[in-house]
Amino acid sequence: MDELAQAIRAEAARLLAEDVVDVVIGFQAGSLALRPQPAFFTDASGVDTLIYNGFCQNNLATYLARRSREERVGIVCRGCESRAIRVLVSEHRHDREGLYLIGIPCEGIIDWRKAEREAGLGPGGFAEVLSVSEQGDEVLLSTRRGEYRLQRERVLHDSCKRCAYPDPVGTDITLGEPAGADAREPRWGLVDAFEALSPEERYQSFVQEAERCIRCYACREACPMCYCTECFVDYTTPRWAESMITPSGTHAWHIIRAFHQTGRCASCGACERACPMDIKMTYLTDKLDRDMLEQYDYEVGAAEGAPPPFATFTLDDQDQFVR
Amino acid sequence: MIKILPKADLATTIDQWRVEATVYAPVRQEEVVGFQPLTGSGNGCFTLDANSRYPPKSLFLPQSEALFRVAGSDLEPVEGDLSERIVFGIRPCDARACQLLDGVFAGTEYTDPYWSEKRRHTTLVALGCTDPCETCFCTAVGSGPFDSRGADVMLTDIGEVYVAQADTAQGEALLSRLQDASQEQIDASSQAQAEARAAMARPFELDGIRETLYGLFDDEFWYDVQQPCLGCGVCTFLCPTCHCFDIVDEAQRGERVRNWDTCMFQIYSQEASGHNPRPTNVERTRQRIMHKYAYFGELYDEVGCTGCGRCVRYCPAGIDMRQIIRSSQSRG
Amino acid sequence: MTDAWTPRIVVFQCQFALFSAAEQEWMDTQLPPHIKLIKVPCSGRISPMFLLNAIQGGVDGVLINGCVPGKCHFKEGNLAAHRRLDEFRRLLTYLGMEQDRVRFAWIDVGERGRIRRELAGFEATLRELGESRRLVTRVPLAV
Amino acid sequence: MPMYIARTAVETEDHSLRSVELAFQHDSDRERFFSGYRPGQFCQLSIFGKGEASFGVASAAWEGSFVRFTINKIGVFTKAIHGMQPGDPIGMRGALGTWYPVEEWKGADIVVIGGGYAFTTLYALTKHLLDPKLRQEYGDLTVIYGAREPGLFLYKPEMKMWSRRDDVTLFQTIDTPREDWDGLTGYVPTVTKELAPRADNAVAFVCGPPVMIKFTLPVLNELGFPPDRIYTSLERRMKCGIGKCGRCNIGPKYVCKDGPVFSLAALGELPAEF
Repeated sequence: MDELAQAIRAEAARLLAEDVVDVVIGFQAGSLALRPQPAFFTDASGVDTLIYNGFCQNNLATYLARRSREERVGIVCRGCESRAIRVLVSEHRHDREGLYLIGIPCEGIIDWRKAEREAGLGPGGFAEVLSVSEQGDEVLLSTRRGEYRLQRERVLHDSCKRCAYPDPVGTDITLGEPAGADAREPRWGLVDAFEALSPEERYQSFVQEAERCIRCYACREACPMCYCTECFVDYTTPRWAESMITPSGTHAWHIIRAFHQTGRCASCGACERACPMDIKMTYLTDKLDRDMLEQYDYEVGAAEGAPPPFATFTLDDQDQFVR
Repeated sequence: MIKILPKADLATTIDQWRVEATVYAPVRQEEVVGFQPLTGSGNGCFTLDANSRYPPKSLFLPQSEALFRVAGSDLEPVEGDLSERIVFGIRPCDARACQLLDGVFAGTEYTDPYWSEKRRHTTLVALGCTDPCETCFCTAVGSGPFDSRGADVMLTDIGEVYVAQADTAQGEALLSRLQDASQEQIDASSQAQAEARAAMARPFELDGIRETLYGLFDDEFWYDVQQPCLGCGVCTFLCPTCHCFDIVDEAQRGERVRNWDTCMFQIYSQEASGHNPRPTNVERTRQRIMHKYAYFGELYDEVGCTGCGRCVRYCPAGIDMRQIIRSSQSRG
Repeated sequence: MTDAWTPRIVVFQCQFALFSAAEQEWMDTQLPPHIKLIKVPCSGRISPMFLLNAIQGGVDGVLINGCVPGKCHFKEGNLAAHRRLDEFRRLLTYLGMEQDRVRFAWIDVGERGRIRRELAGFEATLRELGESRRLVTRVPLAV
Repeated sequence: MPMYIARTAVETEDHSLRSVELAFQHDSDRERFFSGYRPGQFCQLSIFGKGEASFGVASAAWEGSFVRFTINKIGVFTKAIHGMQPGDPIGMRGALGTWYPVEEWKGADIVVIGGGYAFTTLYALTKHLLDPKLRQEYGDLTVIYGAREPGLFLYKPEMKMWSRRDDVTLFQTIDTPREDWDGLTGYVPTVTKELAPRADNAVAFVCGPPVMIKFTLPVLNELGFPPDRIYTSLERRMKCGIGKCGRCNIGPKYVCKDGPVFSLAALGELPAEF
């Protein structure tokens, strides 16, 4: 991992020094050992603080829509980020020419909450994780109470276990060795398991999950695809989703939010990682992703310039007009 | 008044309380701890090893609350639940947050009846923190792991028993049936408190913070600190002292409601004309920090942060309030 | 459920879909009270949020009525609508709603009487399904 | 308090602004309101199902037992008000906030500077000063009032009367010259500079769109108005009106409770967030 971080640093420094880009978006150490922070480098001499490890949990593509289109941006991207960027470019959120994609292979993002739990820490264990290191299949947490060795596989983020695209696509440069496309778990495992439930069980499961929602919209803000100037939940004329913390309001939020991602979601799982209440909703976007693949043979961001399914309609659809 | 509450008697004591009041305690659902009314008895019903993730201010300022209802052409008050409540296991930072919010809702020329009535009918039994969390910084903001301001009772864990100190009439009434603490137990509790306090890191000092922040008002500083910020509401919604709300008519329900709102959202200060005095995340971030560390102090002479650390722990972009204060001081 | 129960139906109708003035007249004035007609400029205007609002508000069935492929007044509004709404129906079904609560009727020129048959058939289906329950969470707007 | 619409009138040619005069359903409310109301204050108007919003009062107490508001059709709530008819009920909270403190400036000359539809509370102020019982307690009364075009001036009949009176000097200006306009042209700050009202022993009251305020204040400074003799009224999105819901603060001050009227001297002590 350290080698990879070195390589990113060198590339970032080169891009800035040669004035290829105005800013490089990457990661730096956060104040908590398990929480590296997105960072913005504008000066080649400042890249020493750039890091990369398995705890880098944000989808950096999110920051593209927040920055000026005039800015030339270098961005560290894994598979999910690179696919998200393809969609953003196809939606004209940024010009591809203004971007420089520093591709890196991804071994899967480590879920800090799982790591804490696995080590028996977290709020309740109350031990400070002083440093982390990744050693092959193991993750080492050192705390003032001693060291904890965790199996990497056990603490990976759920979405990453189902990931079919750990390697970036359409990059300007790709660093490191390819991670290979062996998903650790069946890609549609979550959808299959959910569909195996009865309709009532499915509904109850959704209701229970939504119950914890506090409508902070961290899922929206963490998502590279949620860049609308005015979100449908904020509309007052008409009010599509009840403003209150009610089943009606939160259900509408989660259903429509997911649906707006149809054919756009890169399955990065940033929404789940951002959620302060541990709400799991990727089974919704996974379902939509699978449908798009089955119905229209469409994979988000997999091919350059492929028209998104909801923007193309052909008379061939006729066969599907069942009634 | 200092009493003891043996851990072995905890469940029965809570059962006794439940006869006369609804008892709220931290309950773990999945991995998320939150305050819930206890419906069963026994120690297994609640968890004391972690603070609630969702702030208990919601017991007094619910995230959504109907203010009144419209029936035909008349306005009807909404019957709030004003039964007696005991909140068991609230942490000192959150109890203190309630005290700070009393300043906002009950201390000025306008008293908020919705908040105040609920407060009046509630007894807070706080559990001091003998083992504070890595993200806790209560001592830095003028509080501490056994700060009893805002609480009616403060419990100190000394092993087999909790030493229970009542600071208010409400607290004394609640503890009246318990046994007095021995001098030995009182000493043990003082020692546990001192040890916890001493063990806590002190990430910054508050001296001159107001002047520092005012001095940085137009500084690039805010642009720098807000860059990773996603503009979501995690920090403010989980914050025990954030009190901003929105008032909305839910016509279909026939209710005027207030919902928590957050200065981090773009629409928060957006005027009908389209003008927005805080147009970007830079102004909004500045507002959040300065409200807590500068403006709040001018209004109520206290820092509007109790150091609970929720915003630090759950920020999806890893932004750390302590770090912001520290860098403001090194920059200013 | 008693025999007296009648399913509540919302029809989102493309204003061009019926082609016959007489049928439109019937739709506009003669529909029984348990069927609510909402006319839209094109089936492409029907947002998934319309559907969700209807379902959350306790409607038992939603009929989406548009032109057949190739005959859209706006060329391909119906094609867009179909892709989107069909997928949305699939999502709601995934979350426990009975799939048959949302029905499409793409009506061609000359299919006189089809809309009545569709409504009757839909009503029969909904009677079998019974009252809508899942996802019904919103206080309905008094109409 | 429950009110009802007594009268409505379209104010501007583009129909975007409409004045509504509200009357009290209960006499006790009326007495309570007028015992406290001062020009510059605002009220929260409330239509159930549409919400609540704050509006500056656009009438003086001595005008009669109604309260007037002039409202721009801009959102859900204001659209609903525009659709209301005489007799319709409406809720009102107020009057809230601070006022233009003219009572502190007896004997002084008064300069009123307004732009666009923010003229509402300044109208209330001017009208208040024109109360025959009060007028002689003040010196010269000058009003500078700008609008984008002639059709967008508010209270046209009243303006016509003011322009004929000798106890008030009214200057109306539009942004760009037009054939059907023989009055002043130019933006308010420029016109103010040209007219150069005397500053010694004068107090200025300014209200208008943010950009107008921004450029007018330096002009007044140049003309010799010290910050404690310039008052302005600010606008913010408000919800509660009583300093609890948070959003309208400028530094530690809440515009709803500690404002909307501030002296420039007071604003100078606050962070520059306006």
